Amino acid sequence: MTSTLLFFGFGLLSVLGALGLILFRHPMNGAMSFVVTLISLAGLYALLSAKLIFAIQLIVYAGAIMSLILFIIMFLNIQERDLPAEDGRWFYLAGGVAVIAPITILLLKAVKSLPGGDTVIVGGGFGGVKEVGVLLFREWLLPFEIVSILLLVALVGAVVLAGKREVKR
Amino acid sequence: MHDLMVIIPLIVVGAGAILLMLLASFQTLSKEALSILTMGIFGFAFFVQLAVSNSGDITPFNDIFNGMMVANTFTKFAGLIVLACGFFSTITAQTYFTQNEEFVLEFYSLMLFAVCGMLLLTLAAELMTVFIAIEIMSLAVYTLVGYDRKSVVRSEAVLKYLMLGAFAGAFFVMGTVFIYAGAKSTTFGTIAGVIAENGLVRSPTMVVGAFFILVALFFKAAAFPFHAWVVDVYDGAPLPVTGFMATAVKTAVFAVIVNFLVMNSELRDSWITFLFYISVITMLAGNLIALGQDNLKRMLAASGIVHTGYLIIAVAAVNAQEFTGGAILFYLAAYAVSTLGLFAALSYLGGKEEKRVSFDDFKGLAKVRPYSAAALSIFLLSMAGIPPTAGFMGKFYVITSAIEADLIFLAIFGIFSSILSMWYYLRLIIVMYFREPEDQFAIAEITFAPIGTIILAFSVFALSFFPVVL
Amino acid sequence: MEQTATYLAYIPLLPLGGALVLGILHLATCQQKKISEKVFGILGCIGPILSFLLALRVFFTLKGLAAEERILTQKLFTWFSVGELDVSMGFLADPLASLMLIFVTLIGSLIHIYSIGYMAKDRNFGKFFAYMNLFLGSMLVLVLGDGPVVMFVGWEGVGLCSYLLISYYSEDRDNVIAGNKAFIVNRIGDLGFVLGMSFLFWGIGADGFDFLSLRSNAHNLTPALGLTVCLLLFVGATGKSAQIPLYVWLPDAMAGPTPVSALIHAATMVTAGVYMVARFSFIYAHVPVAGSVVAWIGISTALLAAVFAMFQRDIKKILAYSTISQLGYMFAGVGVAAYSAGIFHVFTHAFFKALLFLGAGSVIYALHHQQDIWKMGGLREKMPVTYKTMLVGALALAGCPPFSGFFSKDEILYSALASGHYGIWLVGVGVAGLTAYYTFRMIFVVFHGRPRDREAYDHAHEPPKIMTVPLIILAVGSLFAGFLNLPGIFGGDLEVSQWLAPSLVEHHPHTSWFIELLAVLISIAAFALGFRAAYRKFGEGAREPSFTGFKQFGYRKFFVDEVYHYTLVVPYQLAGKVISYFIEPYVTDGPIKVAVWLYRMAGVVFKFVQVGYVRVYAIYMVIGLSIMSLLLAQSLNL
Amino acid sequence: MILNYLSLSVILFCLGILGVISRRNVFTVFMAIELMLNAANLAFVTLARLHESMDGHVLALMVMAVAAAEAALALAVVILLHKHKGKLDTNVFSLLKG
Amino acid sequence: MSDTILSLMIFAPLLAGLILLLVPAGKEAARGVGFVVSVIVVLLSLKLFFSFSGASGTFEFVQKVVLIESLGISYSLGVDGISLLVLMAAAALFPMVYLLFKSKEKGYYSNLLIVQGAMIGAICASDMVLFYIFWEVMLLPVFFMIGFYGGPNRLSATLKITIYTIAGSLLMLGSIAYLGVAYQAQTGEWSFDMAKLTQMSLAGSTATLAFFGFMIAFAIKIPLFPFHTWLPDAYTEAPTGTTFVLSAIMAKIGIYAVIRFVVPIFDEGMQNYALILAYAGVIGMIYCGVTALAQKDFKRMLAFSSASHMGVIAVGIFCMNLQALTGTLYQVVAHATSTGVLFLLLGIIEERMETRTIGDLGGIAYKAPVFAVFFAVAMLASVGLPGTSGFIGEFLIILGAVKFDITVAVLAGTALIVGVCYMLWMFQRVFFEKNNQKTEMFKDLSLIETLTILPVIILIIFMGIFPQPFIQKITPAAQRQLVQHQPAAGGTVVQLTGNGEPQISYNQEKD
Repeated sequence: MTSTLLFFGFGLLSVLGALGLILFRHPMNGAMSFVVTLISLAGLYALLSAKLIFAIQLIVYAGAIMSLILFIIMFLNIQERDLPAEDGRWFYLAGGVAVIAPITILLLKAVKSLPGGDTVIVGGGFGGVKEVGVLLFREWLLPFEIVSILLLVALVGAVVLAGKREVKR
Repeated sequence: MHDLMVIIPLIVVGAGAILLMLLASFQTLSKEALSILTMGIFGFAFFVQLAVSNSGDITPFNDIFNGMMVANTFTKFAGLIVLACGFFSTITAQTYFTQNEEFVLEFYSLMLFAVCGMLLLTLAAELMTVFIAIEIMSLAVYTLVGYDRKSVVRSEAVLKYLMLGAFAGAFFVMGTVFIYAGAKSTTFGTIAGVIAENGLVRSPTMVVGAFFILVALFFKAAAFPFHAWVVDVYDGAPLPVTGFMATAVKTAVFAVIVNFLVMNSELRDSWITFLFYISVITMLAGNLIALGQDNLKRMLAASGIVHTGYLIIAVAAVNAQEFTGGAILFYLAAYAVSTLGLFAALSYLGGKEEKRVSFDDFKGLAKVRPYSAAALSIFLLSMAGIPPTAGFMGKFYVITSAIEADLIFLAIFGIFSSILSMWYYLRLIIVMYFREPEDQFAIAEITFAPIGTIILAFSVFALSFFPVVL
Repeated sequence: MEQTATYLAYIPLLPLGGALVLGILHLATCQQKKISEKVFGILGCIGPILSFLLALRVFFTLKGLAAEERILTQKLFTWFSVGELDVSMGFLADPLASLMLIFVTLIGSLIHIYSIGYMAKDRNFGKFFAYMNLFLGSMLVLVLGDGPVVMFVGWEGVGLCSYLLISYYSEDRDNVIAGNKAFIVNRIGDLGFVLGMSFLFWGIGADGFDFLSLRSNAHNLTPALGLTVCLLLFVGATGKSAQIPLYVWLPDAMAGPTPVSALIHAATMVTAGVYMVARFSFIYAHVPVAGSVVAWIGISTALLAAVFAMFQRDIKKILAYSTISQLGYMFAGVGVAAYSAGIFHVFTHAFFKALLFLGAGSVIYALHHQQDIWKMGGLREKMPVTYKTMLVGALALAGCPPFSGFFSKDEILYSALASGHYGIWLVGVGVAGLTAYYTFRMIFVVFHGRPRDREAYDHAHEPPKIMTVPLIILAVGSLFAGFLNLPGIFGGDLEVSQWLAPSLVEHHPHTSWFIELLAVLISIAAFALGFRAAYRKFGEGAREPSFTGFKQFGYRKFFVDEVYHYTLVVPYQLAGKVISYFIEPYVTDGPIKVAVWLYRMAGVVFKFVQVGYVRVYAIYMVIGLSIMSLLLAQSLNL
Repeated sequence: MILNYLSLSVILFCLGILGVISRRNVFTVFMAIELMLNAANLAFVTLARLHESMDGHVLALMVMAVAAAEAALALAVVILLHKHKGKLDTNVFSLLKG
Repeated sequence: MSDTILSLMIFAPLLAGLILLLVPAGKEAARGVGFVVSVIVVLLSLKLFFSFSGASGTFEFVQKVVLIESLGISYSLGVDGISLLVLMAAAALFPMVYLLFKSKEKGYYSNLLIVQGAMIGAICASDMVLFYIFWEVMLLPVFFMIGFYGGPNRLSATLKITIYTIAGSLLMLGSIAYLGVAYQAQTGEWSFDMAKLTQMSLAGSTATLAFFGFMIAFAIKIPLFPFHTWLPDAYTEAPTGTTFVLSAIMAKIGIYAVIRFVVPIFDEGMQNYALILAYAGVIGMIYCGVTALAQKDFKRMLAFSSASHMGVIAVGIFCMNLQALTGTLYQVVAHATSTGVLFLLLGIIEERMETRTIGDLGGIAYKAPVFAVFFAVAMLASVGLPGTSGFIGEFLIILGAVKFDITVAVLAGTALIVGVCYMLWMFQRVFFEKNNQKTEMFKDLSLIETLTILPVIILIIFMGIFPQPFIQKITPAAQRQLVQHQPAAGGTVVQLTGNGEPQISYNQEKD
């Protein structure tokens, strides 16, 4: 019962956060409300008894990535005049909703076709660090490895694109 | 041991990438040295790939990778094409950088990273792996597109590519979600098993998942209506990168499309109508976009869309039972050869800072540089599919396979679109040959690209008469 | 039954070879150094004369044989053989051919000789003789051809020569146009000939496509197909022999040199049609309907042309129309299945018409190319030989007994009467009267009375021997040729008809001598009337009448040429213009142009679609996605 | 209950799409894409719960890693663009068109 | 030798042309090379002609090298009676061009060489894919020749002919692919060998599509009404040598291809559409003939006349009987010689007078009798005068047409009239009438030029008088082409024999 209430609470929060992200004109506000979404998602993960993901969501996502984004926003110190004058925003939102509706319906229908199930907490370390870790290194070694390459590429890319050093001619 | 051999090219390229990255940070080597090193790495990987005979499906290091990587003849040749594209793009780049000041030492390392991602893509047999490989490839290419921080155009190209790419990536993930929902797993083997067991259509989640995945892949392959970015990005990207994207990325993406679709015949058959309309519209749109362009790179980008359309015909025509993606691979190879040739030629004809980009800049080229003009015409004719070039054979195989798969009208549409494509291919030839020259097409210094052009020009014919991949 | 004669081929080949030699010689010399006209003249005459001798040899060889064995053939080589169609280049000489041979070669030679004088000082003397030889050769091929196809070679060859010779004075546009007219009109006829041949082949040509085999298989020909063949072939004949409706070219053909008019457009070529019909008598005999069509067209042509001839003022035009009229007679003859009579008229007509033309030629020569009879007059004293010879010719033409024309024409009229074609007979008699009238109108106006053009008259003189001698020979011919085929009533028994009998399929209707006599008397009467009328009006040199009313109408040939021009030629040219300036660019090529334009426009439109705003591209993606997902939702019927 | 979780993730995903196509602010757009990825993560975790297998968690981890990488590059690009024009409006960057 | 002679004939000119393109050489040298090579080809072709038996009607001088066994594509050549005369035409006429036109650049001559090689290849290829390759390759030199050396608005002309033709041939490509697939479906093995494919007899909607794929491609090349609209521009803008190539030989390859591919394979298609196609032929003949009358430009007029003749020639194919088919095959050469000579002589006029407008000319016959005679002979041959090569073919075609369909026959017969109308009128305005100060200057043919053209003139007359040597080599193969094929049902046909019955009967068994 509490889990249901919590689900609806977190769900509402996350949706509100997402709406805020979409609707707020200043990216700072958007980012803030997006943090709300992330945190409420973390709560939902907890409800789904995914302990590790819950932690990582809080630490890495809400913590690291978002603070990085916020940092950049501040770093660029965006004034009102820098912001795009999005006059037709509401029109685009309305049109967007109309356009996206079919996709949503399709996805929802697809979801409906799945067998349901409840979400009582499964014990026995389901989603615990050890278990997930074991799984990660046993079953999912290859993706794990190549993710490292990916991060390397991102690193180099970031350096190349935003680095400050003078290029040798 | 054999398992190792199969993935050695992958390892070599990856290691090379990291090596070059480190070397770049020391800033000791000249860009020529880097380029030659890169060519060496590509060449070595190419020959290893060529040496390894992987007939049938072999899953290297099955106990560790759990069949998330599958190699077979198809992947072998796809990898070969990718590596060749890398090699010739490096040649093009080397020449390009003799005429364009802006350069970063990480360039070649990023190129190697991209190729590494592509090789992964050809091999990957698991959706998340595919996604990560796509991301490796894409991130590297994004950076290659925008390495030149001084130019707004490059940055704009990165913005468009990165934003839409990430957008499409999200769709891919969502597709994975639904596949996972339906099949409880993301490895191709299991998915195929599940479909074979209890039909695709009876689990809508799988259909939707496959749909989203295809959408994401078609975005990378620039099929209508996900094509819009291509023209701008190719235009904005530096010339060698454009060539690289046009050939290597397309090859890798189609490799994965084919891998994904042929894992189960029902999966493929259920998408044939989808593929039918997509390819028809793609060819049409590509032709119409290409027709209006005055900028050579944009025209080539648009014609790339058309070729995507052809490739989708071939994809629709492959049959999963005795699958040899021969037609697709040959078409990819032929297209890659002629495109790379064009870009190699443009890289030294383009002049300083890509000053010659539009059709009219090449007025009377034939009078000043007959051989280059001849080479360009050969490549264009190959793209247009005029015999005896490789492009013709590719088109012939595609049409034949379409008819064989009883997709008569698809074949007819393909023919019509190649009729439509005549206009803009012939246009450049006419400009080069029948107009009076205005500038002298001076070339900075002696470079690799002319040689590369000649090699490619010959391989255009060689490929058509000795179709190795078939 | 037939025998092979190895010398047949030389008859046409000699003139043809002569033509080749003369032609090359002319080409070689026409630019710089001239060689004397004598060389050309002699070279030009050798061929015809030799082939005349050969023709005689043929004649006597045949005469030496039994009546039904009088066939000489020579098969040179297989021309082309495709499947059951097997055409050999071969020649066939039978009584019919031999008769034609003799007078063709004889008159041909005479006219060649005459031309030496007439064409003197012509800058293309050699060319002229080359053409003439070429013509004679083709004519002989036509006569000797052993099958329709070989015959067609000659048939078209003579057409070509007549074109070349009509447009001989080619600086003058009208002459060339006249030549074109002749060739094109002939071609219309030839179309009929070709189609006729084709039908004939698919009918009975399968085993052997030469006259002999065709003749032996003729009975297999089914009536309807037979009719088709006959009519189509007759279309060819009307073209070549200037019958309604294709006669219009012949008067214009007088633009050529007078010897040409004499040889080609009076004596030989124009009679080819008659000869062809006689050749195919074995088909026509089976199809009476076709026969009467031929007869009626022939006789009405005769009438029409005679009427035209009454009002002409150009001496050659008068003769031209009289030629048409006489050809009409011949067709009437062959039409009523009196083939021998028709051929005999061909024979006699050749003499007197050639004579008349050559006479007219010498008049024209004397008056320095003055052709308008109303500018002549009283030439009797100035050129007596010409006058006398032409008088003979005129009498023959007008059908005055005992001149040759009388007998041949009378034979035709009699056969018409006897075979029950009374209408044809009646018209024929009328035409005979008209003939007498216009002939003597010409004679009187030209030779009698007082000169109308003084100084031309003063310069007039008798032409040289080389021109008068042929006249005399021909005069003799036209005087006595008639006696070769005397009908029974005059104590003869139609030798020529009997001579021709083996190669024709005809039956002589037998009627009482009274009818025969009646016919003779009536035709004589017709002549007398016509002559009298002419004498009344022009006997003592009339002054030029005013061409008004019906005269004008007749002088302008009932405006037939104009009608043809505005109903056929103008529309044709108009069609050409319309197609090339409207239909070709806008209709035929239109769809393609439109398609290309649409394609281009679509390209322009798509340039605007590439707006360059990244968000818009994202919107494209999503719109496409949502449409697809709509379809997907439907197909999954979720 | 599970289905509600999935429906939630679908809704978040679509809100992400909406954000991408309706906003011109580079930051917002990128965060919207992040939102889509998170929606996917939620679905992964839910499905893991549904299938009682932890593969979903691993997949979610991978997606997070990829998201981080993309974010790094994206922010670099943002800085680059800001250097050029001092604006974050995507419509400012439309030199390439036609 | 006997199995490589064809390859020699193909690749001697082809390689010579390519090498000329690549190496720097003066135009005189290029012309010399071109002349020598073309003469070599002529000699080879003569050797081939006289050692060709043709009795069996099958391929001779066969050479076969497998290229791609996975699809059964092979480099295989061969000549039979169908292709022999076309091959002769393609081989024999070329030296004239090199001798007559001196003032051209290197590229011109090398392109001529290449196009000759490609055309001979297309004629000799007995593998469909190989045929297609040569078929396309022979277009490219034309594209460049018109584009480089053509008249004022050459670009549009060359673009038009190229895209038009390529459009057609791409459709053919689809049809070829279909044939291969169909053969694979029937026999289980891949092959594009004509000998094997022609064994098939296809029916059904897809076969009809393929039939039209072929027919459109060839109809554009021939060109058949209404696909002729590229022709006037191309012929007019092209330099004379190219026009000669296009009109004299390339169009004939279209005819040849129809006989080779369409007739034996697509029985049903021929059954249903022969009549329509025959009508297209005759209508095109009349249409172009009438149009030619109105042309002011000499070359354009000849272009239309050429198109008009091709119409008649095409009729012969669709009549589907031996006489007509033989006539067509014979007319191919006859027309090649006559039209070729006409265009070449026109080229000479153009070179000397700097004008092609008929109105500006006149009285040439007096200044240049030899020239005039040659022109006249060629002209008479092209209007089908007996005694010239033109007559035999035309007569056979009309003869066959009569059996096939009377209306078609009559219309085809009008070719006799239509031709002379424009030809004679042109002849009058160009060669007769009075000189103007321009034509006063006209020089007659030099000795070399005379000797160059004389052989062809002699050939024209020889072929008119002794056609049998050629025909007897054709007929067996023509017979073979027809055996699979029961005569197509025309509208009205003539029952051959059968007494008394109404024998011009409408037969309705259309299927």
